[in-house]
Order: sequence, then C-alpha cells, then structure tokens
Amino acid sequence: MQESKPLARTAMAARLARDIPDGWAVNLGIGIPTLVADYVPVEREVLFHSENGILGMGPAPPPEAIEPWLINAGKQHVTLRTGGSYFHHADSFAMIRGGHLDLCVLGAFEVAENGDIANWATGGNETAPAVGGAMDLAAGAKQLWAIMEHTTKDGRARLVRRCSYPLTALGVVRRVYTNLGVFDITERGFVVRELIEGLRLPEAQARSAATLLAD
Amino acid sequence: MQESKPLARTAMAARLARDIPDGWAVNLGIGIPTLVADYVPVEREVLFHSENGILGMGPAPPPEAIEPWLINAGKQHVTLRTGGSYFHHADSFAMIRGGHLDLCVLGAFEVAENGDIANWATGGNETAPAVGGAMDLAAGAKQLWAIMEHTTKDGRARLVRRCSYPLTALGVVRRVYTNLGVFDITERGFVVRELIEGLRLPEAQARSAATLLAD
Amino acid sequence: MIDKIVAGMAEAMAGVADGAVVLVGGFGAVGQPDALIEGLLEQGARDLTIVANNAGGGEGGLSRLMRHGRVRKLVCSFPRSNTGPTIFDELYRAGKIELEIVPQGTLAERMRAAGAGIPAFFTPTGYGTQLTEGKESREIAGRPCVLEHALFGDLALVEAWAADRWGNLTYRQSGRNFNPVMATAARLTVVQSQHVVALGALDPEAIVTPGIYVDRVVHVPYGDPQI
Amino acid sequence: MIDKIVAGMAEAMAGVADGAVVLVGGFGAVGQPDALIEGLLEQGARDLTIVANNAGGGEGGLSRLMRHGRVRKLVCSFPRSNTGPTIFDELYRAGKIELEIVPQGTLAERMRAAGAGIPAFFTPTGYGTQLTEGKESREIAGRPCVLEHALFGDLALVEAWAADRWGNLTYRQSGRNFNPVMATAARLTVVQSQHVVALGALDPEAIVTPGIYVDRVVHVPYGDPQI
Repeated sequence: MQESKPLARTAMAARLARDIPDGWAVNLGIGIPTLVADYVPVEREVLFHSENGILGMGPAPPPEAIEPWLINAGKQHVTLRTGGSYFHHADSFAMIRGGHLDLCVLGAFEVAENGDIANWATGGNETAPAVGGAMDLAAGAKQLWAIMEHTTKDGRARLVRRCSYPLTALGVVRRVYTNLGVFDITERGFVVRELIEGLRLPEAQARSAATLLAD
Repeated sequence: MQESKPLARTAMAARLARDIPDGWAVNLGIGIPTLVADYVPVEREVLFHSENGILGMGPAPPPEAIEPWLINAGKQHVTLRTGGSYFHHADSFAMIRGGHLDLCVLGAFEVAENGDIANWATGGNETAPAVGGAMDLAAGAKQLWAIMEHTTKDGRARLVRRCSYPLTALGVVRRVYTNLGVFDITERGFVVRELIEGLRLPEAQARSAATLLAD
Repeated sequence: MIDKIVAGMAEAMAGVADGAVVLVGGFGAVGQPDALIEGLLEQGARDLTIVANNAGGGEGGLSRLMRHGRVRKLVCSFPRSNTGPTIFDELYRAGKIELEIVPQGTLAERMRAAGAGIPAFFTPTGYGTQLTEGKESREIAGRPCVLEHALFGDLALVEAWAADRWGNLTYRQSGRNFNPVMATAARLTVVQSQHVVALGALDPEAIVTPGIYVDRVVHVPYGDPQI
Repeated sequence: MIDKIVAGMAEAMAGVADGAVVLVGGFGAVGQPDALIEGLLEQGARDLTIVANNAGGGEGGLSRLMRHGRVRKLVCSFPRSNTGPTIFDELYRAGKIELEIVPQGTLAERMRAAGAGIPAFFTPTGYGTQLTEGKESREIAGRPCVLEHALFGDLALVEAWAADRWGNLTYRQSGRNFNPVMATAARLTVVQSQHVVALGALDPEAIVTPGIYVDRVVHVPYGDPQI
C-alpha cells in the first residue's frame, strides 16, 4: 500500500485557490489563508479585500518597490491592483458585515460538524486574547471556508462534533480544506469531497473527531 | 403712542443672522431660514450644511454661472465655498444626527413653551404628508432655533403651551425668532430676550398662547 | 475578467421581478437615474415598491412609472414637488397608491444599515411623533429612541458620473446624495453612468462606491440635469 | 475666520483631563498618530482609557504611554504585535492594565455609531461567543444578533496626509483605517497631518473627513512609516 503524503501549507493554499472563481470578492485571514493569493493566477480577477480598507489588493511588492503606506490586515506590505480602492475601517466592515464578500477564508483551531468555528482563543490565560476581525468576517461573508492542518501537532483532531475552544461564530463554515482533503459541511455533517492521493476514508476518519460521510 | 411695525421676513432673517458666530456649522431649513444665509457677511466663516451632502455652501450663483449639479436641500442652485466638501446622504445625516452641527434653523407652525416643535404637517388630509429632514435636524443639531411669524395670517398664536399640530420633535427648541421679537425657551418657559421697537410685553403677550416671561 | 458594463437597457434590467422593492437615487433634479427608470418601464415589472426621497415631479422619471400604474407603494421622506402638482398627488388623492413617510435621515440610515449588515438600530429621530407610532422605543444614555430596521432593495437604480468595468463609481457634486447608499443596499445594483472610463482611470483615493456594490453599468451620457 | 491649525503640541493637547477616553487611529505602522501620543505623554494626563485596534509594539507610540503608567484600560481588537513581546503584554500579565476585547468591525461600528448619533445597534457579529456574554440579544430577520452601544471618545488622535485650516482631511492609502471614523466619535479631535495645504487645495469630491469633525491640526511632516 502506498503511503499518502499530507499536503504542505502551500499546497493546501493552492488547492483552495483552484476553487475561487473569477470575479469573486475574497477576504483572506492571516496565516495559511494569506498564502492563497499567491496561487490565484493574475488573469483571474479576484478582488482581494483587506479589513484595513483595501479592495483589489495585489501581491507583495519586491523589496525595492515597497509602498510604506500600503499594508494588509496582517501588516505585510502589499500592492494595489489597477481598479482597486481605499476606504476607512467602518466602511470596510460594512462591506464585510453586509454580506458583500463572496468568500472569507479563515484559519481555525477547530471546525465543528454544525459549522461552528473556533479560531481566536485557546482558552489559555498566558497571553491576552486577540480576536481582530475574525468574528465579523465569520458572521458576515456570504460563505466561509476554513483552512487548517487536519490535526494538531500532537495529533488531536480539529474536525470535531462540537468545538471545545471559544467560538468565533456559530454555524457558518461551509467547507474545510485540510492537509488531508476537502470537506463540505452539510445538514448531515462533514461530507468528504476529496481526499489526498493515497488516503482512504477510514484513515481520514481516524484523524477526525466527527463522522466523515462519503460524498 | 408709536405704532410698532412687525419685521418683514428678510428682517427676521437678518436679525437671526446677527446671532450666528464665526465658525459655526449651520443647517438652514426651507422657507424663511434659507434667507438667513444672505445676511451673514462673507468674512464671517459660517459653514452652511445641506442635507443632500454639502458642507460649505455658498450663495446662489448669478443665472449665467449656475452649476447644474449643485443644488441645496430646497432644490435651489447654490455654490460651494472654497474649502467646502461633498458627501452622501447617510454621511450627511450622520453629521446631523451625531450632533456635529452647531445650529439648525427651522421654520415652524407652532413652538411650545416646553421646546416642542410642530413644523411638518397640519393634520389636514388634502395632500400627502411630507417631513423631509426636519425630524432628523430637530433631534440632531446641537441647538435648534425656530423662525416664524408670531401668529398665523388669521391671528392665531404660534407660541403655545402645547402644540396642537403633529410634532416634529420634543423639547428641542432653544430660541424663537418672530416678527415681534426674540424668545428663549427656558425651564420656566418662554423668556423675552428682545421685542421690536415700540412693542411692549403685554402686546406681545396678547398675540401669544403661552406665558411670555420678562428677561 | 470582471466586466460589469452592459450593452443595453434590456440587459441592465433583466430579471427584475414583479413586486420588487426598487431604491431610486437622486435628490431634486440631480443624480436621478431617469434612463434606468425608463428601462424599468420598458422591462415591464409591476406592483413595485419605490424607495426614493421624493415622489417625482413633471412627467418624466418616477412620474412616468406611476402614470403607467407600475407602483403599488412609495416609501419616501418628501412626496412634494417644487414644480407644481404631481402624478403622485393624483394617485394619492384617488387612493391608488400606498405611502410610507420616513424621516430623510432615517431613510438614509435604514438603507445604510441594510448595506452594512446592521439589522436594526436605535435613533432619537422621530421619537414621540406620528411617524414612529407603534415602534419599539427605549431610553439610551438619557435620550428616548425608537428602533428602526434595515431597509433592503431588490433593485437599486443609481446615477453616477464615472464608472469603470469593475463597477467603481464617482459622482458629481450634489449628484452623490442617496446614490452611494442605495448602491450598497440592494440585491441587484444597476448604474447609469455619464462616463465609462478605463480601469485605473479613477483615483483609488476618490472612488466613492467600490465596484463590489455594483452589478451592472450602462453608459448614459445624457448631459446636465435640467436647470 | 476658521483656523484649526495650532502652532505646537502644548496647544494641541490643552485641556485633556485625567480619566479621558482616547481614540487612537492607525493600523499596523500606518496612520499612527505617534507625535500626538508623545504630546499627550508630555501633557501629562493619566488614568486614560485607550481605544485602538492594537496594543502598540516596540517602544514608541502607545507603548511609551503604557510604559509611563498613563493607561488604565485598553479597548482593542488585537492586542498582539508582529514584532515580538510588548509592554502591554508585560502590564497585562502583571495585572496592571484592564483589557476589553471588541471584534474589529464592532469596534469600528461602535465608533461610527457614536459619530452618527446612533446610540445602539444590533449586529450578528459575536453572537453566541464569549465576547458578547451578558449582552442583550434577539433574532432579527432570522439572524440572532446582539445589541452593541455607541463608543465615544473624549479625545481622538488622528493621523492625516493633508489638512487645511478648516480641518478638512485626506489620508494616504491604508493610512485611512480607523482615523476618519475616530475623528467623528470624539468630543475633541486632534490631528497630526503630514501636509498642511491652503484652503481649496483639497478636491471637494475627495475630502474624506470634512472639517466639521476636526478641532485642532498640528503639522507633523514625519515622512513615511517604518518599513
């Protein structure tokens, strides 16, 4: 039997990028989601949105062409595509909260079979909690996809029946991309849309804490 | 005894204009209030606001210099002063509702001694009611001054104990300018600040339906 | 490639259903999407609810739509015209049109709320008046307020000064008025624009309506509003 | 004549009281009113509540204010820095500063509400999470929502790109962020601007903050944010 090889983060991002159609307005959360932009071909016009007031973000500039006044929500230097625009924070979140983004992609600690997502706090007390725009994005976008490793470093499942970490939003995740496959959230729970090459459903199931239904 | 001569509308507007200090942001309602702008000397920088998205309105242009895209809330052609700006209707009313205007001047059918104002409907059914921005302005400006004839054409008092017409807002009027004088609204009711030349308090009182207190 | 510019009015109005709630921009004669209203008339949708600041004047624009019996209800702040009696007046007196009067700022804010994902908000405007009778009220921070709900459109008709193929828009002077707010508040936002410009021709710092709010743009270089 | 340009920092900060709620613009290193924060430090007000998106990083800006023990409480969405441990972290761990976490969009909207005269609004953001525990909630149009209240400042510190003597402002690229919103939400709005220009030099169609929201402007041509 062939050993299956979990996707690297870049490959996960590339896999997700394939599913974003031309013309969508998309917000990418910090972490793995940010990598997605690199895998959307420029001829596909996807409008990337940033919470700090940018629509039509372009890729990171080369070091010699950095614009000091232009950063994304992850505080990285970015560029503006031709046709992009600037606005203030209240207008930016009006865009988010009003359901005008076709898609938001967030990293997560856990996603539950009922669509709940936990991505902002682990409940530990060592550092101050920090939510940023995650709750607004999760509640506001037309659809939310989560992208994350299938399990924690010590093997604990992240696809769960109910989240154990503090929630970000309730019942909002439509699809999860992991290093093992793609999983839709339906009324029946997680449905496997795709597994990486060589991985069989029982193996994916063994690394999950909720039932994975065959497509 | 000398006969007192009630002020003409233009004189009422001029009288009110004297009390607007340099630097105030002011919205003038339609009717007599609109005339006020003509009596504020240009060297006094008063920022006139218009509900349809203008701050820093200037006087009406001569016919040959009309800008077809620039009208005020009364749908009259106006100009923009150097330093003026445009914004949309929600931002315009945010400015009003948020208490950023120093003054709003409204015409009125009735003003009550408790500061209530009735200026939008007479209760008749012949035509459709029309409120425009009056309720927002009355509730939102830092202070509201009313300007109106002291009585109706058939002699009915407009300074009243309680309004009989449908209300625009409750307890908001600070001062009333009429063709007979200037009246502050205080916790004790109407207080006479000024009467036109030759008019004595009992004569003004006779044309009012609420008590006028001496200053 | 994103291209929201449509060739003609039929395409611009495709899919508008009977019973639609239609937000119509403009204030006075300025910023009125009259060509789109004409297109809506041609398209044939009936039983419409129109949300606009005014009730139309003269024979064009909203008046034409009303004259043809397409409007069931009008939601507006000021159904009165400087230019004399209107078709709306006629219909209203005859009991042939419903009217809901909303304070102008509340009207704007209810649509802003719809666009911004705020289902309801409290405002002092209108408290204690006929126009808020029956509405929930409470005192907040010492001021009595009423609860107002988001006002959504199925369709927004918007007049712009310049548009690009992404649907980015600018407006001209007081032509801005309700147009940018309405553009955010409808399921389908259709724009008539005086100018259609190349992508990148609009200053990113001066775009008033980012293209995300716009679905279709028709080039209608009609010139100046009537003086 | 209206002239909001003040000569120096002492004048800019005159009258700020102990216990003030201070809204501080900026996001990341961009649009941070660091010179004004320095002025506030000099001015000496204590027991401050700071409202900002972040908790400051490095040794400058908010960190300096915290280091000097002037901040009693921080209201923010993301008290974490890309650039390593912060002074805030230190104070927080030692129990020497209060923290209120607010979702970033709710933070922006609460200040927008303060500026716009909306005492409270319903939003789906945060419903059912720890951050809205104890808040009033209800279902509106099928979505569960929580009630959020307007967030006012006694003072707003704003960074702008260009300002004129009326206080009209423009911003630069992502330097806009919270600045224009905070400018509307405080009793006293003080601006540091890279450029001070003649009245009329700013395009009326592209002014982001009309001068009505601004009380004082200091010219601080500090150049670009740190890369």
